[in-house]
Order: sequence, then C-alpha cells, then structure tokens
Amino acid sequence: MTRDQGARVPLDVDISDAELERQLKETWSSKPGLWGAISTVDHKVVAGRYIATAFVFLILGGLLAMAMRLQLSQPEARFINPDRYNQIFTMHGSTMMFLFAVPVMEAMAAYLVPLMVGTRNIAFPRLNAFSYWIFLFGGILLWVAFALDTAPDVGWFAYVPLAGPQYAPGKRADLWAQMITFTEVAALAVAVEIAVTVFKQRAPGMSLDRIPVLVWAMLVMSFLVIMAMPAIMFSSTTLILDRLVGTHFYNPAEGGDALLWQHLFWFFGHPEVYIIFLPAVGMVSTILPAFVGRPLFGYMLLVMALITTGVLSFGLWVHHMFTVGLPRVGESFFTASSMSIAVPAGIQIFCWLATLWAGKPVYKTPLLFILGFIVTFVMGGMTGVMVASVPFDTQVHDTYFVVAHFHYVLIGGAVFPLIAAVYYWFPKMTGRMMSERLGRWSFWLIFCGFHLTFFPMHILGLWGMPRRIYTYQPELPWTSLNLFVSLSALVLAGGFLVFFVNAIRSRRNGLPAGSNPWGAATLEWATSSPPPPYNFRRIPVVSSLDPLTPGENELPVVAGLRTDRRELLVTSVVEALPQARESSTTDSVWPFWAAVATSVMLVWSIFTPWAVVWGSIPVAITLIGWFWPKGSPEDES
Amino acid sequence: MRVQSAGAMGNKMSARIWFGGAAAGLAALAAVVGWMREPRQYRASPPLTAALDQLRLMPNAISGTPPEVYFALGKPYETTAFDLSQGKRLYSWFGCSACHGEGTGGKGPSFIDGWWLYGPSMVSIVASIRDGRPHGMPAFRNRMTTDEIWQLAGYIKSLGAYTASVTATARNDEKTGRPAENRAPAALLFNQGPEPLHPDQGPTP
Amino acid sequence: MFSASLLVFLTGCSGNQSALNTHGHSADALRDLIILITVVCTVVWLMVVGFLLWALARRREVPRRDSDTERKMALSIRLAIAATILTVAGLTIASFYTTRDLNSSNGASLTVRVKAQQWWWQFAYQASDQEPPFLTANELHIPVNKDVRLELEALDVIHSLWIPSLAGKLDMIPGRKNIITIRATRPGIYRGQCAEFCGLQHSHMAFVVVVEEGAAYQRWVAAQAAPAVEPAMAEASAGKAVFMSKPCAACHTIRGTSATGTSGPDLTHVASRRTIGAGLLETTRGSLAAWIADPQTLKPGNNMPLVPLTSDELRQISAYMEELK
Amino acid sequence: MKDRIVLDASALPMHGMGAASPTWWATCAFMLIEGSGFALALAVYLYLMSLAPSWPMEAPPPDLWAGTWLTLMLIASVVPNVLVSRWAHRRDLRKVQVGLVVMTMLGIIPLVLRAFEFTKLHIRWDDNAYGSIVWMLLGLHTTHILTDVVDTVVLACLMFSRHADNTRRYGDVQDNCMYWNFVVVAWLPLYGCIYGLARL
Repeated sequence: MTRDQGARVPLDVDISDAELERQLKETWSSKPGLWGAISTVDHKVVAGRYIATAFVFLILGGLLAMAMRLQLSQPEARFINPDRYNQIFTMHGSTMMFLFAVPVMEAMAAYLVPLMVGTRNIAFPRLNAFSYWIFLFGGILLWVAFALDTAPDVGWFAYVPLAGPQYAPGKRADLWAQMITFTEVAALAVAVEIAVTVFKQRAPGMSLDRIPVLVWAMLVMSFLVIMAMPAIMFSSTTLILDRLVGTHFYNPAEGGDALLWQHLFWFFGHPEVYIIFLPAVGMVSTILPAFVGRPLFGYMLLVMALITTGVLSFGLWVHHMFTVGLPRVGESFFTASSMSIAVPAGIQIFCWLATLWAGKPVYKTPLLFILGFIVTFVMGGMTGVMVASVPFDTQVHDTYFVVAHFHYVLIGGAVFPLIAAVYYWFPKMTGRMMSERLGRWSFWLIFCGFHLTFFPMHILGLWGMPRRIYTYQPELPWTSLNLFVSLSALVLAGGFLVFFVNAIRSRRNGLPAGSNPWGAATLEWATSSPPPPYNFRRIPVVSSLDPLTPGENELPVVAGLRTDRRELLVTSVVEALPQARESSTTDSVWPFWAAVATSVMLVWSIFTPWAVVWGSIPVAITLIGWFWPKGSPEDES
Repeated sequence: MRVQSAGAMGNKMSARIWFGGAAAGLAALAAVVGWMREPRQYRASPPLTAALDQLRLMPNAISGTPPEVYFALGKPYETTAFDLSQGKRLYSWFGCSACHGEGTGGKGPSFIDGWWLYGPSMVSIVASIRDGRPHGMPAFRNRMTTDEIWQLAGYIKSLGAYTASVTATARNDEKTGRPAENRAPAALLFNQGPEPLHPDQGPTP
Repeated sequence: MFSASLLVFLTGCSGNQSALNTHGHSADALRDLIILITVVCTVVWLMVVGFLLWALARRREVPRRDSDTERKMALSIRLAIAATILTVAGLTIASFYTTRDLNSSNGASLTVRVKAQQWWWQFAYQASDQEPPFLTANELHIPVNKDVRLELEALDVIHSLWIPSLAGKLDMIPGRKNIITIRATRPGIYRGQCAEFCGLQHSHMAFVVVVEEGAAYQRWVAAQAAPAVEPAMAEASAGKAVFMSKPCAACHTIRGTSATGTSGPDLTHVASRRTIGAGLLETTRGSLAAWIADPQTLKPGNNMPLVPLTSDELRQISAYMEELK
Repeated sequence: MKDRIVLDASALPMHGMGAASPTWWATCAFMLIEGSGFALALAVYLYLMSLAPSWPMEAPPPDLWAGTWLTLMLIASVVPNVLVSRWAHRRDLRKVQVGLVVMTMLGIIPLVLRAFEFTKLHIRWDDNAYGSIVWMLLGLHTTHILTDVVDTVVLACLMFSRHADNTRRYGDVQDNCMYWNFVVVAWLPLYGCIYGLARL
C-alpha cells in the first residue's frame, strides 16, 4: 500500500478497456481458496450462495410437504406419528417462510439491485456477508434440531399458551424462537443494505422516476422488513423470556394475555406476506416487457400501487384474528381495510394485462410462468377477498380453504414469478441459458400439479376439514379428495424436480448467453454475463427509464474513479446527482467470525440467560475487528 | 495465463476443501444426531418396561443400581424434558399432592428441602413409588405402569435438585408455593433436617 | 351460474360437518354469503382470465406503443379500478349485513358452558326448574329452533369451537370468555371439531351436536341429570369395585358413587354417548375396553394414563362402563 | 458494449459527510428499526395496562429519584454530544478526542444510575406481567446505552490512533453522536410511561 497519496493515483481515464479491466479485476477480485471464499464480500457471490441455500431449504420444506401428503393420503394412516407430524408442519411453515421465501427474495434483491442501479457492490458488503452466515447458521440450527427430534411442534405461528412454558416442555419452542432471531437479524441487515443502495448508490441520472420497478419493489420490501420485523423480534424474545426466566407477558394468570402474542405476531405476519409478494410484483413488471416487446404500461401507477400495498399491509393484521371474538366495530374496520388491498393488487394486474394486450408475446419459459402467475394469483386474490369478510372467514378460518388460499397467493403469487426470475436472470448469473424444452416441461408440470393439488383444498375446507390435523376419520367425506391431492402433489414435485435438474445441468452445459440474451432494457444487461467482480467497467449514466435501447452499442458512462481501491459513486437521493467517490470495503473474515460469535451466543442463550452476558464479549471483539481500520486505501479518504 | 491457471488450481483446491469440510461437517452432525436424539414416547414397549422393572436395590432397600437398559437409553427419565413434564402431570393425576403438597410436604415428606429419607438416587425413588414405604407411602405397582413410575421418579428427583438443570419440566402458569423446578429448589430451601441414620444418605449440598 | 350449480353439487356430498350443508340459523346466512361472494369472485376471475386469453390470442404484427393505444388503455384501467372499488365496497357491505343478521338473537332459552381442554370437550348444563346441573362430554344436545347460548372457555391452550353445519367458529382463549349463540333449524346429528391447533391430538378433538325436538330433548335432560345406575350384572358390579379402587376414580366422576375426580370427563352416563375419546370411536363395549386397555396407542399423547389392569379387571370395568347409560 | 464517457467524477470528494454518506443512512435505518422496537414495547405496555384491573399490578409505582436523575443526565449529555458532532464536522481532532472521553463518562454514569433504577421498581420481572414489561422497557433501553457506550469507547480509542485524522472517522463520530441523541430521545416516552402512567 503506497502511502504517498499526493503521487499519481491510477484513475480509469486514458487507458485501454483491457488494461482497465485488468486493474479493476485485481482490485475487486476475492482471493482464491477457502479463506477467500469465506471472506468474500462480492454481493453476487454472497447473494448467489443465499439463493442456492434458500432453494435447498425449499427442497427440504417440499420434502416435508410430501411427507404430510403421504400421511394424509388415507384416513387414520400411521405413516407418521402425531408428534412428528406436528414437528413436520411447523418445520414446513417455518422453513418456507423464514428460510426460503423471505431470504430468497432478499437475496434476489442483493444480487439484482446493485446491478440494476448500476453500482459496483451493495452498500455495506460486509454486513451482507454477515447476514448470509447468520441465515445459514439459523437454518442449520433448525434442521439439526429436527434431526434431533427437538424441532418446534407448535406451528410456525407458535401461539401461546401452546408454545408457552406450561404446554411446550423441552427446548422445542425456544429453538423456534431463536431461529426467528437468526433470520430476523439476517433479513434486517439485507433490508438496510438494499435501502441504502437504492438511496445512495444509483447511477448518475437515475432519478426517482427512472428507478426500475423491481428496484422500487425491493425498496418497499426493505421498508416493510424494517418496520415489521421488530414486532416478531420483540415477540420471539418475550416468548423466550417467558419460557426461560419466568416473565409473564403471555400468562393470563399473572396479568399477561394470550392474544397479545397474536397481535404482535400478525403485526409482523401480515406485512410478511407482502415482503414476499412485492418483490414478485417487481419481477413480473421487469420480466414482462422483455417478452412482449414494449415497455411496461403504467409505471407510475404500479409504483404507487406498490407503495400503497406496503402502507396498507400494516393495517390488516387483525384479519388473521377474526375468530378470536373481537368487538364488532373493529371487525368491520378490518374487513374494509382487508378488502381495500384488493384495489392496488387489481391495479397491478390491470397494468400487466394492458402491457400484454398492447404487446406481442414471445412464449418463452419466463413468460409462461408469468401467465401462470396471473391466472393463479388472481384466484388467490379472490379467495383473499373471501377470507377478508369476517362472516365468511368464521367458516373457513383454520380450514383447508385457508391452506389453499395462501398457497395460491404464495406459490402462485411469489414462487411462480420467482421461477420466472430464475429462468430470466440465470443467463446473467451464470453466463448460460437454461433449457427451453425442460423449461416448458417444468412449467406445465408445476402449473397443472399446483392447481390439481391446491384447488381441491378449497372444497375440503368448505366440507369442514380443519388445518393442522395429522389424520382424519374414515367416516368423514374427505378421503377421496385427500388421496387425489396427495397424488397431484407428486406431479407438482415432479415439476420442481425438472426445474432443479434444468438449473443444475444448464449451469455447466447451457448455451452461452451473451450479455443481453432477452434484449432487455435494464442496466444489469449492460455488463457481461456473468458480471465481473466490479460489475461495470465504468459506472453507467442514465437518462431514461429504459437505459438500454436495442441497437445501441454505446453506453454513456462516468469516468474519473480510482482503480487501485474499491471505489464507487454516491449520488443524491432524489435526482441521483454525483456526490462523492465512496470506497467499498475490502474482503474480510471478520463478518464470518462475528456471525460465528453471534450464533454461539444465540444458541447458548436457549439454555441460560447468562449466555447473553458472556456470549456478547466475543461478539463485541469480532465486531471491533470488523470495523477497526486496517490501513487499506478503502479505509481512508 | 499463469495467473488464471493458478486461480483455477485454487478453485479446485478450495472446492476440495469445501467438499471435505462439508463431508466432515455432515459426519459430525450425524454423530451428534445419533448421540443427542430426544425422542418422545407415549408408551414404552413391553420388553423395555420389563427391563426397567429390574431394579437391583441394596439389601436395606435404599439406593442401588438402575438396570443397564436405563443407561443404554441415556437416562431419559432424568434428561428429557418431556418425560419430566409427564412426571409432573402424573404427580397431579395420581394425587401425590394429597400427602406431599406441591413437593413441599404435608402428611408425607417434602421433596425440596434437600433431605431424602431413602437417599436421592433414581432407584430409591422408583422403589419408593413402586413398592411403597413404611409409615403411609402406598405401593403404586398396580396403579401405574413401570415407565410412568420412572417418569414420576424423574420429576420428583428434579424437584429436589441442588443444581439448576437445563432440562426442566414445564413451568406452571399459575403461581406455586415453591421455587420453579428449574431453579434448584433444594439448594434454595436447603434444610439440615434431622440427624441422618446413615450419614451417607443425608443431604450434602 | 356454473359456480352456483357446482356449489349445489358440492353441498350434496359434504357430510354433516360442512359449511355448505347447513341446518342452523347462522350457517344458513353464512352459506348464502359464501355463495354470493364465490359467484361474484368467479365472475371477476373469469373476466380477468378471459381478457388475458383475448390479449394473448389477438393477432398483431408489432407491439403497440402509440399514444392512442396508451390513452385507450389508461381509460380502461381507470374503469377497471372503479369497478374493483365498487365490487369490493359491495362485498364489504354484504358481509356487514350478514354480520348484523348473525347478531340478531331473540334471547337465549338455554345456556351451556363449554370448556375445551386438551383434547376433549366438556358441556356443563345449568340447573333448571326441574333438573339439577349436570356435565357431559363430547356430546351437546340442544332443542331445535331455540337460541342456545354457549359460553366458551379454554382450560389450557387455545381451542376453537366449530360446528360448520350450524354456525361459524369462535375461539376459546384462556383467560377470556367468548359467547356464541346458535340456533339449529332441523333435528339431526351434526359434527363439530376443534379448529385451532391445540397440540398433539388436535386431530381427535371432535364432538357431536344432537338437535332434538323439545320432548326428546327434555327426556334426554332428565336422563342425564339422574345419578348413575347401579350395575345390574355381577361382572359390572365387580367392574365398579375395580373402578373405585384403581386410579380411575381420581380423574373421573360417576355421580352417585365415590368417584369424584375432575380432570377427566364425567362418566355418569358414558354409555349413552355416541362416541368415546372425543369422536374417536363409536361407543361399544369393545371400544371401551380397547380404550381403557391402551389409550396411548389409540390416541397417542392424550391425557389418560395407561393403568395396569388384568384381563379380568378390564372385562369387568368395560362391563360396568357399558351399563352406565 | 462500448463506453462513451459523459461525466467526470475525479473532482468529487472521496467521502461524503452527513446525508451524502451511506453510513448516515444506515444509522438512520437502524434507528428506524430500533424506534419501531421501542414503539412496540410501549404499545405492549399500554395494551397490558388497558387489560389490567389496576395498574401497576400488585406493586407501588417505582421510586422517582434514580430515573429522574438519569433522565436529567441524559438530557444534559446532549449538549456536549452536539458539540462533539460540531467539532467532528470542523475536523478538530484535539477537541473530538476530549469530547469522546467526556461522552464515554456521560455514558457510564447513566448505566450506574440505571442499576439503581432497577432496584427501585419494587417489582421483579417474574412477579407479573407489569413487572415483565417494565423490566423489558428498562432492559431494552439499557442495551442501547450500553452498546452506544462501547461504540463511543472504541471510537475514542480510534481517534487516538494513527487512523484518526480522516473524514471517514469524523463521519463515524457524527453518526455516533446522532445515535446517542436517538438513545436520549427514545428514553423520554419510556420515562413518561414507567414513571408517569404508573402514577395516574
């Protein structure tokens, strides 16, 4: 490291592109080997791991679903005992919500947002690496507990008193609550990074009205995380305190209240649905234009709808509690507010339909999944309107009708777009195309399998089948439909299998993609596939909503950044005018150690409260190690 | 070119290290899983019950060796929160509190003062419940199954613990008249008690 | 229309625990609302999908992005949004009116306290002019066409009372008391089930509601309020002795005997009930014996401990139970 | 794709202060997160209070002196805190060093007072729900004081090291000052709840 700052610093002007790329590569690449892999802070590497890990959890959660379908395929079946079944459905819900859906959406954000706003790394890359490790350790914690037969068995919602100290002996519920803490920390960290990246690291000229819809969606999602996750953090902490040190937050015998838990949980839990769904809205809005050959219709309308949905989502939590016996006035208010969210959702659908109507669709796999999404999600929305009505809900609440409803919304509304997004951005992430033939197979298998599996559940619910039962009796009229559902689930699983086979095969053997295989207009397609460690040779300058115009092979860029340190551009919040040449941190193993220390503290604290005291010392040491400047050019200014 | 190949080598190496690490991690995990599994049983199998019934008591019916199968199982009735909680429920269902209160004693002796008439070993407690003791403790041999007796014994032992344990039974929501089970009540309420007949049976906090 | 006829079909084969096959004042109103909203939503969904198919099937050479198209689309979207708002408002009003309708009760003639616990139901009938109070388990009898007020309490964790054919569900929350009024419009036997996850045996926490004409109901009340019959057969008498000497009596009450335990169901007239184990098995001597012999295999994790009995004792106890009509 | 250079950034500063710095925004985001946490804890306090037949439950209201002294200390600490922030803005290293040492002291004293405060609540966390939420509120806020004190100590050490004289460090000092202001402001409604509402 040269200390003579006054001497000539290498800038990215007046050198050839090849030489510039070489210098940037030297500055931005991670070291090879295990330590290099652990210490890397490249948002693409970290987010790639995040996505892969989340999909592993999807597979695990899916296997649990298959196990449940096996048990329910016939009445009074004895494949799985009730204790294991309760663990399985709790694990399925917790894994899908906390270890798959939220992380995968945040990881997509961590991968795509920096590329789409034209910057070189996410804001706070070390926090990003830390977030991944925490997420990974939290997921391992939960699954090791499952292997040990101490997995939580109180449902992913962990209602007290069932999850409280008296009725949930052992460490099962504590493990659930602590797993929540892990995923919370991870999610909050990414949310902060995304928000700051969007606010401060957009390419010059990318004013608020030129931000891609996906980035808007991720920004709103980040705010939902920031505002909603403290609620679950508070509730999981107080639950552990109730169980471990004898507080009485949820103990009605000592002035606590069982419903308090439900209020806190759903104050988080409802925005949670939109934390998962809004990124999907962004994905659809970004992918659709590439396959209909025209820009999205109603950009402003969509952005307003996104923000409205985000705001409204905080006013709906009580619709998960319509049957607890609340005052009628409150119920009517929440009926109205729950119904009203159909309006922004409708606006989104209308904008997409209009875009499709005016465009000329090219039926590639991503578009198929988006069409499947529209058909499925609108149905989920319709059943959403149904359960938003208090009287209607008193009949279907906690039945298979609701199971059907939220799988329509979550799989139809978020997983379909996510798979479309994987097909769409796979070439960018790996440099190779996914197979179109297998893509069509996977679409039709997933689409048909999904509807055959979940549509009958509506009927089962109306026929009186409650949720979360490990078996039912032969005299009830549910047997044949359940068997049908279980068989259809095999088709659905087959579809996912084809998808994963396709992804794994195409990673090595797919056709080379080139930098912009779809002819898309957003910035991530301006760089090579996969993008180099520094993302862009020079940071692009944006002058419209669609920075890449077809046929144009020149990109307006900004020059004058140093190449000997990781430097990127900080711009103003509204107009995105350049403000400073900020450095981006170097690789570091400290985030890994900090995550290890934090994990030790959190796991230890399941067993004794003193862990918080003693365990926080290594956490503090690793954090100091993380932040203490090492004298690299990135640490100075 | 050379830089690249070194990088590729490094990648290969790191892949190998990753793979090795992952395999070692999985193996360690499997070992832990085998060792620490905490299954719940609602009804012990008959051979197991029969084996658990084979107590080897000292001639004076105080203390002794638990059957080998108990160790082979990993002492579940003392280390599994679920069994302890079952014991707690059995405690109330079988009316133990009529004589022993909330463990605080009454007509029968207290369990939480650190004093054990027949010593604090599991075998003694099991024998007391199963076969009864002089001066009013009835035999529960014909009212409870063997595994229920062990569960109950485990709970009673935890009531009189000197050291707080990570594995504790479920806490009551209602207030109780004694310290919670996971707080080492015997250490908190240690009572010297009468001079012991056999000093080795007495409490040693 | 299609969805309406489908609903009729669905109603037909849905059994006695169904929100579509209803014979209660509330459930009827709810079924009408369910049909209304489902029809409206189906129409909306068909319109969206129809439009989607039209948009896809339209022949066109190039994507349109001229200002005329954009203006037309903006106008249609405005119309669509307005239609959405109107629909949503209409459905909100419809559900508001249904709620109001549900609350119109003209004074309950009968109050029953329902206590839910892991994993069975206790129904406590209050004393009337003629009869003393009595308890029953997992079987609720009510007179037809009378408002019945159910006071809901949970003794351990949260449960939810749900008799789909008669009314929507209402949770039972420890530390709180909820009240629901039901009115059955046709005699019959309806099944209800716990609808809030309450632990291991949530699946086996059912009960039946027997709706009877006034006279039949009164006869039932009189029979239930009477103390238990003395066993007639010698085997049953022996069973009674076993019952009293074993821990059974510590948890169960049989009125008129020395058994006064309260943690298990009242067994005074156990044989008169249609099921045992909260809807688990039909009440027969065989099922009673099987249940007593090994409750933890039939309903793993339930709160009835296994009591060691010889085969003679088991026979005697089940004979006794069978006589407790 | 070829690059067409349209902007030159070489004249821009190498670190932005205040709202031009990503760290400032991240600090704001974390304050939003923790602010939501405090708001929720207060909401829970009010919720439990609304359910309780009498408040505080089975206990006299907490004694005023420790909490009030602590509140006064915290409010007083805002003055030097703002000064430190200003000195950091002017890049006055000597004054910033002194200021950080003072702020460390002003962080430790409230911690000592807080220890007394816990003993003057007249209730334990495991007595009833009132005890639980009061301990929760105080505990939550204590963690914030504690973490900020640790942060201040580390920064103070840093400002005495060779890395000190650097815009980035001054920015960190400013963000730390902003965070301390947040810790103080967040305390005021908590104080009002714990001491005021318990006396109504």
